[in-house]
Amino acid sequence: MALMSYAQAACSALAGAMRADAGVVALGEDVGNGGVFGQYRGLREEFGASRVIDTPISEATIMGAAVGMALTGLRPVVEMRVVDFALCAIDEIVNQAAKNRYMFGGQGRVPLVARLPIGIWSGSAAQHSQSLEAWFAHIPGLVVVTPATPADNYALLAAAIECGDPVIYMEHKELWGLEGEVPPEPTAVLGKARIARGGTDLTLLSWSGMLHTALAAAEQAALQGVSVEVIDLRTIWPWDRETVLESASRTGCLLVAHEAVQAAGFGAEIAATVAEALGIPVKRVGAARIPVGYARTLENVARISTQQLLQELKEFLNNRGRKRSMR
Amino acid sequence: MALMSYAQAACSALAGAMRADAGVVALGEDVGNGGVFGQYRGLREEFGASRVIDTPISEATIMGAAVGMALTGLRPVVEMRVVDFALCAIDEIVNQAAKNRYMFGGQGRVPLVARLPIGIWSGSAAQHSQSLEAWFAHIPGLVVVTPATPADNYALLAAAIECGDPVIYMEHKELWGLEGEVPPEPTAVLGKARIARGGTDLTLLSWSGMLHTALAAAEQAALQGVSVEVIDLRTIWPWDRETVLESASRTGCLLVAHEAVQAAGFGAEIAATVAEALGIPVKRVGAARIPVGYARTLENVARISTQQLLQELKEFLNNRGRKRSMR
Amino acid sequence: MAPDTSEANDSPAERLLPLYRTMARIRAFENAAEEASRGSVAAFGASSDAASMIRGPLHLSTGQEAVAAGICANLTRDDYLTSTHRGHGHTLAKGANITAMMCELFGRGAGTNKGKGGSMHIADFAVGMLGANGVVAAGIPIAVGAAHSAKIRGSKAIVACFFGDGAINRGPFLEGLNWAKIFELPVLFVCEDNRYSATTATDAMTAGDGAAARARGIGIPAESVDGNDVLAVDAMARELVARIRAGAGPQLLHALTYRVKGHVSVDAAAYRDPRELESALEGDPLKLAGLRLAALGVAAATVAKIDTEVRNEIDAALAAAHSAPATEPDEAYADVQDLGAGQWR
Amino acid sequence: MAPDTSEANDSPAERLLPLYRTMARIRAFENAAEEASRGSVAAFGASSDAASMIRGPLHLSTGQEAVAAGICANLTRDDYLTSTHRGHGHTLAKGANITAMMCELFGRGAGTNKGKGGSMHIADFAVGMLGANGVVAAGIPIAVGAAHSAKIRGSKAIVACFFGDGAINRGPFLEGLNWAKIFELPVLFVCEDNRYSATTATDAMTAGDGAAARARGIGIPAESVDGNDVLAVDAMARELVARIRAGAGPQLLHALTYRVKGHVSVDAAAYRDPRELESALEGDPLKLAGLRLAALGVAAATVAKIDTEVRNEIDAALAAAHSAPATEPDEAYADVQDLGAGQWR
Ligand SMILES: Cc1ncc(C[n+]2csc(CCOP(=O)(O)OP(=O)(O)O)c2C)c(N)n1
Ligand SMILES: Cc1ncc(C[n+]2csc(CCOP(=O)(O)OP(=O)(O)O)c2C)c(N)n1
Ligand SMILES: [Mg+2]
Ligand SMILES: [Mg+2]
Repeated sequence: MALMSYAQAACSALAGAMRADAGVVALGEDVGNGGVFGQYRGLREEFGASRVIDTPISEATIMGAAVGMALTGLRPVVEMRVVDFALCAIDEIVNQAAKNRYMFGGQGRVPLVARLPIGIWSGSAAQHSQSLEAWFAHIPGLVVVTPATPADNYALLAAAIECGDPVIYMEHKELWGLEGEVPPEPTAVLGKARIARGGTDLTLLSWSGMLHTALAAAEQAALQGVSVEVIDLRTIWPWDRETVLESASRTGCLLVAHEAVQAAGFGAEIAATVAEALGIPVKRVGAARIPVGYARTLENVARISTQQLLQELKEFLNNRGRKRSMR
Repeated sequence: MALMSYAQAACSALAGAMRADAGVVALGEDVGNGGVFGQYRGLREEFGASRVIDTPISEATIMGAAVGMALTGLRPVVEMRVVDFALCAIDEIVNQAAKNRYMFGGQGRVPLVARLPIGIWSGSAAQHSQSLEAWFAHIPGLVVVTPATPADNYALLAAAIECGDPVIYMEHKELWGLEGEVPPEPTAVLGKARIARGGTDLTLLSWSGMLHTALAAAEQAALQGVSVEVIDLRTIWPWDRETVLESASRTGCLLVAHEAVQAAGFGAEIAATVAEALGIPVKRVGAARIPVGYARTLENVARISTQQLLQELKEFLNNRGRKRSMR
Repeated sequence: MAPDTSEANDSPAERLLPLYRTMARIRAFENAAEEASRGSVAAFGASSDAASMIRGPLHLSTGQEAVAAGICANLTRDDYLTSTHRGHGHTLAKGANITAMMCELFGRGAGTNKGKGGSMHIADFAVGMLGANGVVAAGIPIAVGAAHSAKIRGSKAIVACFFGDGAINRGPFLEGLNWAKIFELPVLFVCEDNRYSATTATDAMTAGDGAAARARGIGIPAESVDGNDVLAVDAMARELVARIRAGAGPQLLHALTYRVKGHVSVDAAAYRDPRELESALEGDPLKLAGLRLAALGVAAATVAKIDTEVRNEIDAALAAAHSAPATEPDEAYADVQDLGAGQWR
Repeated sequence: MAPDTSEANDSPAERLLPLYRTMARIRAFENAAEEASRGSVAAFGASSDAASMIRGPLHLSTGQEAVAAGICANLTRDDYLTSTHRGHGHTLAKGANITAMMCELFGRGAGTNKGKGGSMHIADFAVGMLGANGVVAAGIPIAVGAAHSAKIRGSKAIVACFFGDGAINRGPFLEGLNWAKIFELPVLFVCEDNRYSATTATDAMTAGDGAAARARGIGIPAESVDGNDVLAVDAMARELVARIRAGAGPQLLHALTYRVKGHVSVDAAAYRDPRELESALEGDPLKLAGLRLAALGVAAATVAKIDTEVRNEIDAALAAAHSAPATEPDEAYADVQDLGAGQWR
């Protein structure tokens, strides 16, 4: 058990994978100097520049080259800094990495991990603050992972590198410095959600940075006598329906909270699925469909605060069962 | 009233806009020779090569240049042939066109229309058969339009060019040849759905190519004594909640059918919204989360047929009200 | 059929005969595919015909055979190749099975890709052919990555990366060439210049002196060649491949040829001057190779025998493709991904 | 402050004085912004400080002032400019209001962008400054489109398109230059080469001879200049802008300078040799310009007066930014889009 930051946990998982398998390489801008968030620190020193590969600012080719590497025996870990820059490599992710195995009839495999951090990055405004996990969930062939804690970043990054499918690995832009205990034996597997806090009155489902807001809201709700079960989804695709449906059918209602824009966010998929399967009250809390502004005042409007989440949660609980009226 | 194909209707709307406003230009690959689907036929002859602009195969720059044009007084109509190629221009759509007005504090406007046809294009396999309307619905700043008929393609393309917001205009790859009456006065406006067929037992919501399947299924359901109301959503964002909620609350249940992959498709947004607002039974029918295969047998698995839709519809109707058990 | 393994010091006739055969096989394949693709797709004013055996856009390399043949004659089976939407010739020349290829175009389970890809995604990884691609220029970064991988893994494989004249106006051309050069990767970039990008003459869309000039601007040595003269392509490829194998880093070859057919099989190419085609046909690579063989004193019967063998081969491939069963619908769910398999909605 | 309008046949001192002032204003702005940005962002080993007045990544153009000043002195207010993430200098030199700019960095409603963009998206459309951009190379296609638009509309405006040395390895560089050339558009491409791309020395990531060689490979005339010598930049820009206004089509200028600060204000740039910085500082453009002014016989008092005026100006801007009210939260919902406004979830 070691105390590590979220960034260190990722480094440690990657270093472990690189030690175990000479085919694991990391490539992207500034990885040689440790990554601008320290998420590759020490790796070039240990594994050399031929495996910790500094690249030109060429996102399309970083992703495309990783596909070529993955097809021919390597297991590349692709650094994109933030999901927003990966928008320069979408053809390579969606048309090439995701579809390769299928469209070539299973001749090849694309075992790569693309690191595309999501979330609002304080003061970075509209082009550096997106959460696009729903996009990748919509694309057949991709696995989508959103670790929320150092322990999960350790376990899930290691699992993603082993996975063999192309994995969109979405760390959170503001969790790099978050510290936590990281057990040496991985405590998370891909595709399995975690009940982060037990409860009986309502299921509150979240992932990534919003998990911490959800836990804080549950804490406060408890003080007010409401027992909230908090689930960390961890993997967006394939998502753990069993855990979610079991919890939701037990508590009788489901609230999904995410940092992404609510409209067409992944919360819609979960809410729709639960409504279809259980017919119980569902509700989503996500960001307004607005770009993230620079000024703190604007950024705050684009964030979901603990208070706001708590408020929505209470309203939802109070109205539940009385939903047949038109809004 | 004129009989026109879906492609001709678009040509006609664009020609009208170009006649009315010298600032309207069209740009993209092969537009000069009329477009590979005839969707620009005759325009270069009428408006010249400086307004019907053949471009290099440079999707990123086609979109980016259109942003620059739109900011400086033109109203570009951008040809991307199929949404799948627009994946080479996602930064320009999402980070540049959609966010420009907001991030620069309203200094500029980006009145452009990007034509990104969706749908399975027979025999074209995984890289030419995507329906990604949900992606663009998730991005603040964008309007998303999916015309299903020649009349709508005429009215909505004209409206999109006038709109002033960046519009993702998604024709369907297999509707180009569809013929229909096109009234000279536009019969559709952006943001307003159409009740394509009245009914009382169930609301079946769809758009784009799937509308025609929905109408066929409703027709067959009627023969079997089930009265299905079919709604053509027409505009994906902003979507017409009023019409949908009114219909769904009247019929008491909502089925959303779309050609896109069901997982994280726009049907999830609608189903979640309706479940939240009305608490009535909802259900979605969308494609399996698989790439579209080349062989006809595979392609058929990725399509929703009338029979399949009818079957799902019946099961849904039969089970409705008995959804509280766990699946 | 394995790639040609004739030696560099073969006589011209010995060198030319297998090249001629490769070209003849490609031509026969393209002609047969064209025939089976009538009504394959609704585009270019054509409408689609449900009875068409080959479906969707079919991009023929008819008239461009010398490029594929000349380049691939200098590759081993272990070398990699990435291709474009117009990839039948490259695939055949790299050694893929002609029957499996035809089955692929027919959407059969016995196809190279189990019928999952069709013409635009044809591939045969077993012979190093890493795939045709439906996205212009998308093969370039993949080729570069495969070469980077070979270098990291200490493999001797090199990569031949084919793309069209239109592709040099897409970003990945710059990015890929820059990448290949800074890492000194073993890639032969081949710009197969057939002068058209769909309905558009590429020349008007391309600034400067084209692929070779751009490559040089990025520090990559580049050569140009008559892409219809298979011996010239072969000789130039031999030279460039030798340089690459010797560690000289990436090289580019600009091969000038001509797109004899429309953009796709249903495209009548009404937008071009018929006289342009007529004069281009005079430089048909198979015709030129035939004349050269005659000039080199090869007996007409030797050539005729090749022609007959090729005809028999393609007839057999067609017959097999016709009678092969369609891909099983269940295959729609296979090869998607491991994690999450089963969770299809 | 309007862009410099001194005449080409001014004496060197008359030409240099306003350039010096522009540079001094940029330097003062950058220094003040740097000061206000301590703890602005968690990156490069720094952690963020909630009290920081300027938030997020702040890219300073300290030491690169001569490029912005020299180019913009040759533009009119109607000409357009597109910039990068490192855009304060370009914005100031193009004539934006210094107080509105500082307000923007402070997240104030009175900012150039109403506080919606901050440093990375600073813009002033009223003076033709079409925006900084958070995505490397993304300004290139936008610049090309603005130039295309000017040509179509028959406007006389030209476009100055700034980008870094790292940007020439992204696809839009190729695509944009090709586009500008085939349509013969009025664009001055300016590669502001500060030798770094974030923590990486760009040289090792760039094949061939850089921006100018690549431009020539695409048929675009290109020149190189000492980007720290403001008179040299000015003279070269005058020449290239004249060519463009005369209809000669796009031109490229490669201006070699040096990134004096880290990549962002909180980056100590521990990855580079301190001696490299030391020697670069000897070529500081303001220092060089000061020496040149002295050599041209300009009185020290004249220069000191400019320095004082600039200091007063920046002090006033800072004071205004400090006291200006933060952007109203409701602004979060304005300027998004017209259709669908109100439908925020
Ligand atoms: C990114 C992208 N844009 C557009 C297309 C549509 N398209 C298919 S082939 C083609 C022309 C390609 O020209 P070239 O590269 O010269 O290859 P050729 O067809 O001549 O072999 C176009 C525009 C595409 N497939 N991908
Ligand atoms: C497409 C993209 N990739 C990566 C980044 C992250 N990034 C911001 S600035 C920068 C370095 C840019 O180098 P250069 O173009 O030389 O400009 P400079 O910072 O030196 O002014 C990088 C990699 C980005 N903003 N956009
Ligand atoms: Mg071509
Ligand atoms: Mg730089």
